[in-house]
Amino acid sequence: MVVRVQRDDFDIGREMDALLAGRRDIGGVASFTGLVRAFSDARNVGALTLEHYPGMTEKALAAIEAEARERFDIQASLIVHRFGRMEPGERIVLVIAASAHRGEAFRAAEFLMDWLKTKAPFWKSEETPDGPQWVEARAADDNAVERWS
Amino acid sequence: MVVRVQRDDFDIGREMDALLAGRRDIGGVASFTGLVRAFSDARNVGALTLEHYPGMTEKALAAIEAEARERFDIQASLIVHRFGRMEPGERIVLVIAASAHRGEAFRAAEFLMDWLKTKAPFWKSEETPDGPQWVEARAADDNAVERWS
Amino acid sequence: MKLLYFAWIRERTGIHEETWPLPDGVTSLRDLVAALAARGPGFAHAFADLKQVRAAVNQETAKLDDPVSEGDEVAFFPPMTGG
Amino acid sequence: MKLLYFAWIRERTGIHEETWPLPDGVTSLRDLVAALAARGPGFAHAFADLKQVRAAVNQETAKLDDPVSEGDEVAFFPPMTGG
Repeated sequence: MVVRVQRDDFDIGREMDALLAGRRDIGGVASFTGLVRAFSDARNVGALTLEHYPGMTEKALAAIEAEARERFDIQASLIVHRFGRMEPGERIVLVIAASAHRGEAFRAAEFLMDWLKTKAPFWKSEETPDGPQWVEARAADDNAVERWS
Repeated sequence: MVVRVQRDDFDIGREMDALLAGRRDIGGVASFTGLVRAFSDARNVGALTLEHYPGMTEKALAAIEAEARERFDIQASLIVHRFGRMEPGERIVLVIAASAHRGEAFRAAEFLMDWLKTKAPFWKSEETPDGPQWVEARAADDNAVERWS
Repeated sequence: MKLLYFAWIRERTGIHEETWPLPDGVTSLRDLVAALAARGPGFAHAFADLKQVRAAVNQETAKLDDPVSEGDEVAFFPPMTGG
Repeated sequence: MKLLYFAWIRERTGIHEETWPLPDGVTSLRDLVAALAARGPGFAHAFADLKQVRAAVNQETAKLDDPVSEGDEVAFFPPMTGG
């Protein structure tokens, strides 16, 4: 179980090899890599800056990973999330879920991503032709309103 | 769009970089890597040998990929499938699906795997304590394919 | 107490991190938000629409009626947009 | 015609690949299977349970009632187990 918050880029092959080193019980590994897109909600994006809450971020990622391990039959998992400024095409986030069975690996990886979107203290600011714009949480993804009110 | 059948191992990071080189429109990349497990249906597996049908295999993989691109909003995809003898922990197969949106990427990667299991001419033989055993097609895999039809 | 502000809440308050004495009578996050909003126009703007504000107490997500006390680390931020 | 056998069908026939003249009267895969099964015990064993046998004609998956003709490449194999 690995969670990491870092400014630097990551290498998915190296992360996967390190996570699975010596394992012989893994049948399938699902991964998801999130990238900076040059277009977002129909506006041009020159770059993205990710701000986060050091200390809380690591705890939140560990809690999300623990939840995934509770819900899915996975033998290994990883979350690496970058912060700082990134240009279109750059990698932002990597999740990996490994299981004896492929369905569980896929389900767990998608769960990790869904929860990351609304439960990890990151905020994205996009550089647009009209200046920097904070990315708004999507109503569909955000049930935090209930918690808060 | 890449399909490849090869004896040699692959590097997922390098495959992903090559597939996405210069792209700025990709928001998410889902991947699945299948590995040799040391246990299969409760029997020990020393190694796996994958036999295939050269010529037909490449066509079948290309058809599976074309089907995925028809069904899902993906901008890039890859299938690399190995043949020959592999030991537990070794990589067998890699699929990658890249999309502007993460749900499509996950769905397409899972579809590629489901179809590979039953529509690509590969046959697995396991080395077990009782000698070599051909792996039987699973009813679960047939069901997985039916989901998509 | 230690107060932290992130994203556009940080921009509106003009502060990322500060130490602030817990005001008299403040026992909940709701009280604290009211006290902060009274500090000036930037703070009032930051807390103008509470539907857009989230908080954490000691690095755990918290609700408006959750208690706060001296010594807590309280953070305010917009809905998260990671991943 | 060119005939190919894979996995345990290859093991039972003892042949991976061969050239074989299309027998008189053989027009479908079903006819071809019957003609092959009559070639000897290994072939009979290979084609004993047709539920376990799949085929391709010219590298495309085919059904038992599909036609075959001289010049075709026909392959027999068990259900696929890739991935």
